[in-house]
Amino acid sequence: MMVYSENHRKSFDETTISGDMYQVLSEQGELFSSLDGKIDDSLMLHMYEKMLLVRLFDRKSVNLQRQGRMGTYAPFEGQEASQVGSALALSPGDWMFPTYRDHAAAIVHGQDLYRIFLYWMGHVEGSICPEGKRIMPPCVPIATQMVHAVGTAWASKRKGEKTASIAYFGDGATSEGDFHEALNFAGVFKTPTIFFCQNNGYAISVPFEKQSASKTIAQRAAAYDIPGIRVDGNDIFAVYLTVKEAVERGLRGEGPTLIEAITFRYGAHTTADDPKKYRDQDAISQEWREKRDPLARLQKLLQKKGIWNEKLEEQWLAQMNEQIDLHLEKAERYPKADPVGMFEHVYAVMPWNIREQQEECRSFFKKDVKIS
Amino acid sequence: MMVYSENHRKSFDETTISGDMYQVLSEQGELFSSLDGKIDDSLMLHMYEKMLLVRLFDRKSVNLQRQGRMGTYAPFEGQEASQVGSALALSPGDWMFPTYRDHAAAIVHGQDLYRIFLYWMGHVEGSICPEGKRIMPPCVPIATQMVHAVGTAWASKRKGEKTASIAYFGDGATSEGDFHEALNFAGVFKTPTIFFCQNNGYAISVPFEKQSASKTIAQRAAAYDIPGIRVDGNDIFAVYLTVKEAVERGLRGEGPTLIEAITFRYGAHTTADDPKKYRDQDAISQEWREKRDPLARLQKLLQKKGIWNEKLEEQWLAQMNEQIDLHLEKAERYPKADPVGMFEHVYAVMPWNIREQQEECRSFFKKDVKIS
Amino acid sequence: MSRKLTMIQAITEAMDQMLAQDPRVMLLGEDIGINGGVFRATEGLVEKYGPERVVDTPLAEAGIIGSAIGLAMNGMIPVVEIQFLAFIYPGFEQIVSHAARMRYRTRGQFEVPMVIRTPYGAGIRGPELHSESVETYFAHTPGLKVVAPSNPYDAKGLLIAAMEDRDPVLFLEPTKLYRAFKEDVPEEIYRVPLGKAKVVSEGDDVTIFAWGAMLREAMHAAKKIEEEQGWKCEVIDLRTLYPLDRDTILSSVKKTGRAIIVHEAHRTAGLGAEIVSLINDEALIYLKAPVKRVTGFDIPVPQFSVEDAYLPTVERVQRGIVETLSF
Amino acid sequence: MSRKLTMIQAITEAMDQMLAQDPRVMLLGEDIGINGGVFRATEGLVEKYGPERVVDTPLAEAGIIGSAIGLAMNGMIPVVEIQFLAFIYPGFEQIVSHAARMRYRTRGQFEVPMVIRTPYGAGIRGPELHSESVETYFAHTPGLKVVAPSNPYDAKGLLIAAMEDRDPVLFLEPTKLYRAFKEDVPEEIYRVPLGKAKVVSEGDDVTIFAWGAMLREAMHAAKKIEEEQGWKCEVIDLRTLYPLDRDTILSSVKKTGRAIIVHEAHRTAGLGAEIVSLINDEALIYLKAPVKRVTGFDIPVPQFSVEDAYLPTVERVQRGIVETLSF
Ligand SMILES: Cc1ncc(C[n+]2csc(CCOP(=O)(O)OP(=O)(O)O)c2C)c(N)n1
Ligand SMILES: Cc1ncc(C[n+]2csc(CCOP(=O)(O)OP(=O)(O)O)c2C)c(N)n1
Ligand SMILES: [Mg+2]
Ligand SMILES: [Mg+2]
Repeated sequence: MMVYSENHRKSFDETTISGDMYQVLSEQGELFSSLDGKIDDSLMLHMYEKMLLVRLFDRKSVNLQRQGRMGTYAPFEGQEASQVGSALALSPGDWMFPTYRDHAAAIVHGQDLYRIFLYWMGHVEGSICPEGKRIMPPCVPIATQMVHAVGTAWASKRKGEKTASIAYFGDGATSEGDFHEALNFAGVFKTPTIFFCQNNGYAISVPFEKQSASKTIAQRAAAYDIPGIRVDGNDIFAVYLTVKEAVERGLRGEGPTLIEAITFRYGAHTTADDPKKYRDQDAISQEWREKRDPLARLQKLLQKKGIWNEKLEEQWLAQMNEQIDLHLEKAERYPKADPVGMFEHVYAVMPWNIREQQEECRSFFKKDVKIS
Repeated sequence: MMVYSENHRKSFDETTISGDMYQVLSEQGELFSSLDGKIDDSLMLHMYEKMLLVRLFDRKSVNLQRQGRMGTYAPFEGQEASQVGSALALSPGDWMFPTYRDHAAAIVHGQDLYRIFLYWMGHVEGSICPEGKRIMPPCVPIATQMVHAVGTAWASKRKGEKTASIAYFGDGATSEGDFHEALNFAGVFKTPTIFFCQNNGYAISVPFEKQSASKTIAQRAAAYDIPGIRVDGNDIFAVYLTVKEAVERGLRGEGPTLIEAITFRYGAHTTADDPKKYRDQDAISQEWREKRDPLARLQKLLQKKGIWNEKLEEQWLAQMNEQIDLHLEKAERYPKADPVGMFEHVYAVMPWNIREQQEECRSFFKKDVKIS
Repeated sequence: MSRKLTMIQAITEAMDQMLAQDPRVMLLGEDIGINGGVFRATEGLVEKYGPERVVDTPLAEAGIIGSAIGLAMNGMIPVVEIQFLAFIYPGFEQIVSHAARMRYRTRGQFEVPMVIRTPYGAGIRGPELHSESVETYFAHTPGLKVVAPSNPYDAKGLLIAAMEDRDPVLFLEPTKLYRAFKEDVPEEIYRVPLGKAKVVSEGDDVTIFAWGAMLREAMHAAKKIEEEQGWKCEVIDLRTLYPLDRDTILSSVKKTGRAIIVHEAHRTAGLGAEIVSLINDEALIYLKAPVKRVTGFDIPVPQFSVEDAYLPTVERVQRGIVETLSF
Repeated sequence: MSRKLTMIQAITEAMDQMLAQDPRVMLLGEDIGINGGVFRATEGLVEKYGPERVVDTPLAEAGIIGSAIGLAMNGMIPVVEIQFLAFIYPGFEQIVSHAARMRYRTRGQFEVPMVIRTPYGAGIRGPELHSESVETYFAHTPGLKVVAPSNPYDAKGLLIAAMEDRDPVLFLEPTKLYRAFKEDVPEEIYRVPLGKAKVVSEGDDVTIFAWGAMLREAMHAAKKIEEEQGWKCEVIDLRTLYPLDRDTILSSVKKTGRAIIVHEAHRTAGLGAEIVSLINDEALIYLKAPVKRVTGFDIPVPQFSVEDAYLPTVERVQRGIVETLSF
């Protein structure tokens, strides 16, 4: 396992190094090292189930967009191990700061599927998470949520709560100033923050070689004297163990960790994007699917272990599709957005100008406001 | 010499390592390595003269502020080797981006002393540099000029000009997002930019330990796969040679260099600051003065070489004081600021609103506008 | 010779022709190379002019705008694309504290002739922060010029004028209009001067001021008002938002005595307030009714299911006209 | 009990008492610890409450404001000091795209109760970018509140109210007034409500609106006008710049029929324009003369040798009053 910062080498075990990233589960579904006491069979099955669910959800979403039932959508297929593995390593009370692409992580951490549909249907209520959860709305301005995750972790620490914060971001995000400021702040205040980068090789069309002269993202951790780890982002065990250890370190008061998970989005940046414009989409995407798919890899292991078979899969698929459809129904049956509601929650108490404008809007409401 | 990035180790010679920074001239005025073919006696004398001049200038400025003849001023005494050494390594056409504290660098690169007086006297004309020079106005918002120095260097490169750009900044500046973005851009576009950090240990009152968990600034270069060098910023030879090599690298098309020059400001952050509030000012400042003063160190060498003596120094002092006084006179005799002039140069061609406001102002001008 | 082009085609053509004509011109932005920009404004340009002149930058707006400032100071004419207006904020300091001030600070010794192009405005069902209309921030910043075309012809002519201008220009492209319609656009290089508004249709009863995507709502409302009530509206496209074309604004209001301003931006401290104030300053005695602001509301631009309710609609403009005329 | 305090002392006391009373309160900023802040607003506080609650941060405004957002969402009440208003720009995106929107975005599920304090305005012979007055940027940003006290009493009461407010508040402290005068300030904790302007002196002939450091110029001018011409000015201190106290604004103008707005900020698209517009909207028929804006000019705040000419002076305000009254 390649660790880019000295003081970290001790805490992570160096079970396996493949290439320059930490791997546990080989592409052929072999374990490089024993998982005894770390990941048991039921957790493995759970991991697989969750990856399956979110993959179905993702495909459904892309289809809904194509059918005009949803707005632009940012698919994550291919990145399931990174998102599911990292989210499973969290405790329920941990703060999660996802981007527009991290719905799998949000779902695993407890977000309702229909909320995510609502979000992409353009509903104002699409960013709410279940009561008591700390799943932030998908962050749109790149890298800006990283500093929030420093703040929430800092507050947890001050309150003496054993709660971590995780910020999701992409390879492109590492070029923004906020990336730098977040890592530096977290390093200085030793906040229990996990900076989880899914390096899928592209920021929309821009490959990482154009994003930076640096070869890896993990190596940036050294600039802040914090640990930086590179993991195979399609190996859910590697991701899970790495994040778990980072959370533990954080909660022991040892500060933040930067994790670079190497992965790939099979599809487009968003449904508005055409990846053929900037990469040999069919070939490269097929190569990742065939060689490194996060689900296939785990499936092989589960099959060898005798805890997975086609029938089980079919049962799951049926159940999951039903679950997704129920959520979709809920989202599509969701009350039409009431324009008058858009004036709420700008302030804790509505000031006069917004109140009057709400009335102004209400007076038009029945006649001409088109609601989608 | 400590170099923080692999690919750089070859190009800088590793003459001397003292502590963890590059040194050539010891604190006792001994050379760690021969300067033959690099720095001859006349250049050494020139270096000393320039350091002497700027020190006198700096002290004069502090006094002027105390006497109420100038506004707040940011002194640099103690940092002469860093500023003079780096500026001497430049060619006349190179672009310089100084901060509010880098007047020594600006003077060496050709800025007129009276302009700097004018600047701190609050004159609108205090930021102009001599015709044909590329000395930018003192940059006030921290770290923001670093990206400009990427841009100017990039333009030079595109035009095929052998011209470098140097950005001056402090240790505190390394926490800003612009630092990160500048280094990353320069790395990607391989611009001939020298990022010259004077690490004087403090950002106003905040010591570097609070600024970052990282131990050095030079190590940050690795995050961008560019060379990062740490030099003794009170050793003018080390600074000069390092910057010279960085310029050459840049002009060979090999991209930017990050240089961390370890130094210390003897005085206050600005004349409005009281360093006793945050550090044991007398003791620490005396220690630096006694042990590591950039002028004293070079003086010892020159004396040993027999090219310096008290008499020469006195001659210089007299000449320099005269020169400074002439410039001061020029600045103090400078026409009183004409308020009506402040409307010029907002745009290439004055728009109607500014023109009318200028008239409005003019109509008050004789009676009530107090000009300082 | 002219052909029918969409606004985005007109914009691409302006850049294409200026790249061809002036070696100092460079384009910088995220995904503007092989991808042609998220709205395809730079489609085909990297193939024609190479990656040195049509540059895919790292994802960092302060870096883009800041290095463009350096490029501009050293002889280039950078044209920056910011993917959406709200993503300009990381570069806000570079614009406000540097691009807008370098000439002033150096008494004209150094200047920053650059253009920052960015799509702005709502109406395309974009996600959060993809629909902002915060021109006020920039119109309150001396040293900048701010431009917002409402049609393909102006878009090309204004963009060329902006690229030739010696001051930094923020060029706001109404996203909703990129492909909304085609219009005759001359093949050759031409300029639409900055700082000049355009009387789009003449009338005596009331003046409607609008820009960008709102111009069409204004025109539409004016037409309906004429059909339904017989009132004749004078519609004025401001085109340049800073500096404002006060003469055109005032002479119309002095004629009609009534005015409406339509903008997508929030009402409070929106640019509409400045227009009201200019009228107050010089034409108060001509006013037969309060100047009416029909604007976006004082709330964040909401999620797209209700964005149509956020935006001024033809009906809202119409009601504004009726109120003003029956005051 | 009350004693005479300067504005800066009143501000320090507000923070001191809130730190003592509420463990959620934290101060964050550059040099606010042992150094007590560049203006000494936090003098003595780190000694009293420790470096965990009075935190010297790295030099990075997006980092400060962004992490304060996280702190606020997770139960703290961060009070951020930005060294000078112009240095808020690196954190502009955090304010505009996050602090101001978190409640909206989550339909009230998460909120950001934080205060950003910063000195603003000219008149202290500061270097470039130390004298800005760009309140418009923030008053055009729904989700934020903007406050600017003009005296020690209000400063303490408004700051306490801001710290207790559940929305993010930008708290603008007029640098020039920090130590300009002392005033009775009660010892105990008290609030001056946000959103309420104050009629500082009553009059029938013309209303003068001002805030921050300009209030004194307004008062001064009003006094001279009364002495010299016998006209009585009503002077109103807006105190909160967003949301504006429209009722107080309008009822005064309805009474006097004449109004002047005095602000340091640039005229074009300054907050004065919004006040003109509010008057236009609801009180046009009461107006006996155009509303007059006496403001900073549409140029960058210049170097300090001419800053007095940039700022509205008593004489400029006076002339404005005379013009308005003799219209
Ligand atoms: C500040 C900002 N600039 C630009 C954008 C437009 N944008 C949205 S996603 C994206 C690429 C992000 O790439 P990466 O960080 O690698 O994440 P990925 O999409 O690959 O998951 C860009 C440029 C934005 N949302 N915010
Ligand atoms: C963006 C910004 N934030 C804050 C300041 C206020 N300020 C001026 S100098 C300074 C400290 C700079 O420290 P450093 O970079 O180490 O440079 P030094 O003053 O030591 O030369 C600060 C915080 C500023 N000028 N710009
Ligand atoms: Mg990516
Ligand atoms: Mg320093």
